[in-house]
Amino acid sequence: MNFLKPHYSLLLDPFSLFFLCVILLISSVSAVYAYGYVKDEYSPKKTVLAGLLFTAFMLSMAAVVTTGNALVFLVFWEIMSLVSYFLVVFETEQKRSVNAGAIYIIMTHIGTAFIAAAFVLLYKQAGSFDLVAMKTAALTMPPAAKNLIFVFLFIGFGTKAGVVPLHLWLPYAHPQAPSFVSSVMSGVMIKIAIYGLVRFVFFVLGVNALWWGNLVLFFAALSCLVGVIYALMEHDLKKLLAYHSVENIGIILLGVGASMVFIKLNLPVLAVLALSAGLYHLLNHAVFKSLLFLCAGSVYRSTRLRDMEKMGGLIKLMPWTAAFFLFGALAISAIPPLNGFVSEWLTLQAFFAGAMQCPAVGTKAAMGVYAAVLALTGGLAAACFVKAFGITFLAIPRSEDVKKAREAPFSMKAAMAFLALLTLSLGVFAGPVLGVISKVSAFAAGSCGMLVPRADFSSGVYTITPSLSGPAALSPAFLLLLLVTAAGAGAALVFVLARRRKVTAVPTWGCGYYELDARTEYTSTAFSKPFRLAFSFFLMPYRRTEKINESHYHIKSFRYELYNTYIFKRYLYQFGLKMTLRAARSLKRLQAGSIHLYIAYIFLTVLALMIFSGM
Amino acid sequence: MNPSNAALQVLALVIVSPLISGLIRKLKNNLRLRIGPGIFQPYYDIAKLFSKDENISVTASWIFRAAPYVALGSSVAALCLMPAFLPGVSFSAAGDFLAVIFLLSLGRFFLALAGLDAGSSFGGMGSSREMFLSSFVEPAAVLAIFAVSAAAGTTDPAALSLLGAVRPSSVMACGAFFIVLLAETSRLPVDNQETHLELTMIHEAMVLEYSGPSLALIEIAAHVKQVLFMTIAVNVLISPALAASLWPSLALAGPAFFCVKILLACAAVAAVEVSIAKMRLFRAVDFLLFGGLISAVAFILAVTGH
Amino acid sequence: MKIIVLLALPLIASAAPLFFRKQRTIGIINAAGCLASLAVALLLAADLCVSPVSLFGFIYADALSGFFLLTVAVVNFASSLYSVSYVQKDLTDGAISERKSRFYYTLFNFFSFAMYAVTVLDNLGFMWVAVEMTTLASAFLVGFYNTKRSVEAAWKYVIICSVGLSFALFGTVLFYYAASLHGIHSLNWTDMLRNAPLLDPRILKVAFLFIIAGYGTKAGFAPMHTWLPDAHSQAPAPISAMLSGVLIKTSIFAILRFAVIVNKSAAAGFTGHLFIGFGGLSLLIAAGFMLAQRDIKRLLAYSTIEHVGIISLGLGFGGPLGCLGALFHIFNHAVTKSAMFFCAGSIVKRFGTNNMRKISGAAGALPFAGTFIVVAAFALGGTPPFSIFTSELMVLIAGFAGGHYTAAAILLAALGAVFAALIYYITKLSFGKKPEDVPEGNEPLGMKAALAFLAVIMLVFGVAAPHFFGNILNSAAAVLW
Amino acid sequence: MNMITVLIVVMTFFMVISKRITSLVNAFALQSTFLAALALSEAVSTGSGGLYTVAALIFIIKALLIPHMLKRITAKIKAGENLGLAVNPMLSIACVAALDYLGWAFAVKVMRLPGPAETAALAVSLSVMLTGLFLMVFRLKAIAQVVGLLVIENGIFLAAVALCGNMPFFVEIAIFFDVFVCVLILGMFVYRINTLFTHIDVDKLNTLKG
Repeated sequence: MNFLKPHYSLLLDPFSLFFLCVILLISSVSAVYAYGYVKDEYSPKKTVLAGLLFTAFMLSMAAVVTTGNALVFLVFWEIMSLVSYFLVVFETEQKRSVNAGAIYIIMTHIGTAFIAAAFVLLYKQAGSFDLVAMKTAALTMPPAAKNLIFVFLFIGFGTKAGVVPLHLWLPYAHPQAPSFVSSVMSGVMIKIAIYGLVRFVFFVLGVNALWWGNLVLFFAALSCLVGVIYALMEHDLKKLLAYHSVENIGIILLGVGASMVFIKLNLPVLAVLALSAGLYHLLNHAVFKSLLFLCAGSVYRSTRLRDMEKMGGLIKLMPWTAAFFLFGALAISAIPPLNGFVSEWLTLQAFFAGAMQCPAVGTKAAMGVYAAVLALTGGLAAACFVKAFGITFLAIPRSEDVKKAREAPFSMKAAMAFLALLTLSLGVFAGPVLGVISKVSAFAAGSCGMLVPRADFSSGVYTITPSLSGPAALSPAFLLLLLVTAAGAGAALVFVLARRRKVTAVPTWGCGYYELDARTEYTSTAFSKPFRLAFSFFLMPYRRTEKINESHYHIKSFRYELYNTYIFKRYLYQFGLKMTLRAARSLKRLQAGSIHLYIAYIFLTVLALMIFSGM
Repeated sequence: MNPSNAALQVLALVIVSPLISGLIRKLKNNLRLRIGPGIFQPYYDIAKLFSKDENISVTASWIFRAAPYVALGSSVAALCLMPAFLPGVSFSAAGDFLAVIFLLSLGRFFLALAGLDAGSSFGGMGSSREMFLSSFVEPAAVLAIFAVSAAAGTTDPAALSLLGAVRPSSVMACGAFFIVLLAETSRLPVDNQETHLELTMIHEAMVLEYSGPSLALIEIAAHVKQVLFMTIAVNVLISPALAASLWPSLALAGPAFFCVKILLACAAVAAVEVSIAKMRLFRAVDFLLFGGLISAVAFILAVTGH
Repeated sequence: MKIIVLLALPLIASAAPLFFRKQRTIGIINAAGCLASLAVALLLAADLCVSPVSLFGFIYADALSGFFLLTVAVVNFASSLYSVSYVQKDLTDGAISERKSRFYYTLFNFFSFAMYAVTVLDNLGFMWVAVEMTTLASAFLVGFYNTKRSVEAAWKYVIICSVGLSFALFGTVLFYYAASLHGIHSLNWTDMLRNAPLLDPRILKVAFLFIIAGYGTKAGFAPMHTWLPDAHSQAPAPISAMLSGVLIKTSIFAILRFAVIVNKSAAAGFTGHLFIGFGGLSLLIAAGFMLAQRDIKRLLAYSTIEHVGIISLGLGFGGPLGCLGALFHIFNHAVTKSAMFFCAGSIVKRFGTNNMRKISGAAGALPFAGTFIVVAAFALGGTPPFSIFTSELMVLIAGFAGGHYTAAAILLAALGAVFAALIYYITKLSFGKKPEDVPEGNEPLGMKAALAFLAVIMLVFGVAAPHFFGNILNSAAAVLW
Repeated sequence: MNMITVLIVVMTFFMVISKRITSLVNAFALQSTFLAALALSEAVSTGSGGLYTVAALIFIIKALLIPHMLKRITAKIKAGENLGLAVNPMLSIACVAALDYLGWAFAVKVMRLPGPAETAALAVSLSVMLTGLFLMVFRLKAIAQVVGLLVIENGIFLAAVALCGNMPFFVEIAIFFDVFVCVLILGMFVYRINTLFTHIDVDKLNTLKG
């Protein structure tokens, strides 16, 4: 083949179309939002630049999911990273942006090196970068090579997706970008990595061993827990959301990994169910995470704040943003009848079915463990978003900047409203959506050469039924109806029994102390303290205390700062970096400056070569 | 399933739910050799609250006003899904056993927000601890649900209520659900309903700012939640179908047997509450993890067919 | 005929200082001359990939020469454009005298003449002489500023390269000896190639050892690379660009001439191991030095060593793909690295220091160069859609296809480390807040033109290389394989 | 002929034990003379006109011009006579002996040339080259490095003359010219170093590191 001119071959199967839809949906909404956001935020020149970069970003992602040529895939993959890098460092004046961008692009580039290695190994077998040729070549490939390729792919795509422990860049890069970019990065870009993984494992490589699925499941569960725990500890609103992206990628991968296991165990229906759960959560996460980032963006735009400890009371100043954020928070906490609930419920169903139908007891037990992990993650996520919403929007403002906050302009509100509506309708009308997604995932599972019966898990518009032995059904619409009825009944009760009661506005009760103000409010740190202590074995929190003595006897002021030990960063990355740099510095002694030394190198080289030729 | 039956069942349970609290309180007092208030005291309390005016903090927002209704709605909706008196009588088309857990988290979410809304540190502390404990309850609950659903092969509660036999796994699961019950209804050793010392209480601290009708709604929601978990616990152990099959002649065997089971459950709760002391917050976590362990054992037993 | 014109043009241009006094006019004439030679080189390369040309028995140019001529011409043109503004700045700063600025252009042209000569000489002895001439001509350019550091660099440059080249001469002598054993009393490459199968492989092997050690010193193979960072960091920026862009490539060309003979002889396949060995070593050492580097021009110099390593790996992996990738990489690296050196030169001039830790906000001070250097850094790190990505991928694939997994793994690891170093340092110095005392804006047109020229090539050849260039490249690779 | 090669080798020993610049330069001049003699004898034996010229060139350039120039430089820049030995003469001799052995072993074991004469010539030329390299590494003064370079070139010429009879004539001329220019330029740089640093101790030129 001619490397000087890689040819772009279009690939539009249901799978890539699904991702294309997600990309276009989220990006266009973010673009609408951006229209209001960039106004009087950046200089005209930078505004144009932002527009160009954003468009390029969108197009590169679209190109990645629609190409049938691995080389072109690689090229657009890198372009995607490059463009998003420039969007991360968009506020080039800030040192934080530059550092975050450096971490991001370096990690993602090294990940790409792994992907490239995997592709080249495939190319060696296939003699072409065309996916179809690769697939046929993979059939006759030795298992060892397949395993190697899979590991490379998982490392490569895992880096982009932010799978723990390769997630390091994510909480730095996503918050630094302008919010309409963060929403696309968190909502869509990291999903492209999922696309790559599924595309090359399901469609090209084929699931070769059981441990592949188990590996994915293990790291997925790790990502869920680590992501949500770090998110609980976070006070930077956007960083908190970024950590939740790590968690949700974990949930998505739980579905994908489970379906890999089921494919290997030849349980087609379950494979389709699990993959549908994963893909559905992928769609849902795209929607509610972008919504949350957009809301965080409008908060940042009007207050210049990202630290929750300085916020509070915004629900009165920005009622719409608050309402939309509440939708997102409920959705991401898997609370019915919103969309996050449906996909997590499906994932749990998949695990339950797996526990029923997998032959080995070990696998059954593993399914239970992963279900428990998912439940724990859900609980912690709910706690985290009670914190995020409560501290940010409720009670009394904690700083002056918050008090002059104002509601976002129309285009931003419109974008957020649309997504908020989507969280609701993707939950209530789960039936048809799941119908489509189950066809997509049936297509994916079918490409692994197993016979997939027509598996459609939706009966009617309102009800979804994972087709197991029994009729376990879920109808979010019906649930909504029940909820509304019951709440209405309560309202009626109040109306009937207590129509004449007075409602008086009084200051908050302070045990007789009536000077309550922002300083006596419960803070984000305080809220997360029980979790910090419960997970102290993992977080290893420590304090830096500082006393300012007025005299020997009297302490004027006492301040302490609380830190967590981020073990992956500390013991994996910083350690490795330290070792590498140390090695590099010791290497520098070679170039000591003495010309005699340099001639001696030539001398030794010549001698060595002479001896080498003698042997 | 017959909607009218199911609706009647839900209505009946909601109406008797305060009675159960009263009953437990009475039993506790008697066990402590006290007389205590009558078993209808909860009804009087609710009536009194409805008749009172309401104070709402100036800092509170619409979240604070909406929370009681959402809480009531979520508890009742969850109750709708579970068959109680008769096998298979529930709105199980709306959702399955897992949905119950998710539904309850809705009410909890809003109450926790309301706790933060007033801006008092008690509310914040209460909601922080409530969310903390509940997030450890969920895995235990889910595993227990898996365990009991394993026999039926589905998480559909209606199908569960048709199972006819008592299995080791269901016994373990029942134990797990009992621990979940204690935690979710803020009873000893996790929480203490009777104290009003703010620093030790959890649920009560969260709803500290409420008064009047709103508080009444929250109380009702709590009662409903309690009866729901009791129903789950007892029906998991001995399903309505089994009960009905004991006296096929007697038409109302199921309902009658259900009442007996509930009474026994009340006795058990009362016995536990008078016999153990409240745990520190982090010991409570261990207690919940113990519950998770039990449900894990139940799950293993279930998937291995016991 | 075109060859004569090509060789004559620099000599004519070198006479310009005799007739003109103003630096700017001379510079423009110089640029015009380079443009002319670029045009001639293009035509010539187009001819050569059809059929080789041989003149007077000692000039012989085939497609390979054509390719190298083209590369040299491109870089020369760019740096001649850049020189105009650069030397002018030196004059206004008073770093050099008017007389010296004229001397600069004379040397510049001798330098380019020598490099052209290397690629078109048939007689291997004369080729050696030409390579030595490139050293001597560029020595004064390295020591141009006549400061302590630059003279030190120049001294090391001349001495180390001369030592290396003397070994190369010894290797040439051995080649001649091997030929003369069969009664071929000629140093002409064509004759040797014709009789390559006859020659005694043992002698050829030993001779090639000395050749690769000798010319390798000039080509910047580790561990003989030691002159390179010093010379590159001390020379004027346009000269640094030519040094790392094309000078070292001409020595690679010299090595290739001999390697072809050895590969055609009974000792075929022997060269591969040596290329891979030197390439891997260069990659590792360069990566290490780049990770812990403070001087921006030294950073670029070490990255040159790294890219020479890649080229050498490509040649070692061999096969049509490997050779094609290596040659393409030679061109891409020449273009991209020149662009980097131009930006670095302007930034260093503006901030008055080579120390990257003392530079920040270059994009603010020099909107064009400061921004461009980031893009060029990505291009140099091997990011699409820039051309280096393609050639690196070709080399990588050749490595995997040839089953050289260790070397390929080393290549990937080194590429990762180098990318990290480049991006970390370059973005740090380009972005961020610019110090108050540094003036902003007014970037000379010459620099912008040179950078734009190179940028177009980087991008176009990355997306889809033009057809004629594809021909040149393929036929050049065909000479090797 | 063997006699001359032996003398050339002996000269290398003289070079490594000499502590002063002039003696080093003299030894080099003498070696070049012997080299010229060798070329002459080759010319006589083969009777090719080219070699006569080569011999003459070697004598004129390497035995007269360059040594004279080097001496003038040393006199001009008033640098001390001291060569700056990094390795004392005894050890140097041992090293050079080792290098000679290496060259011989290489010529015999590795190359396995047809005739003994070629073998000897190759061995000698290799050892001379390595000695030159040795001088460049272990003698600290700039001049010494220039001489070392020239010694290496002597070794190459030895090989060229003794192995191949005569290299193509013009190539020889070109190479001579080149060597001469190289030495001139090096001389200029020695001047510069002396004016800038006020010494020619190249070991102290080590500001460029890392």
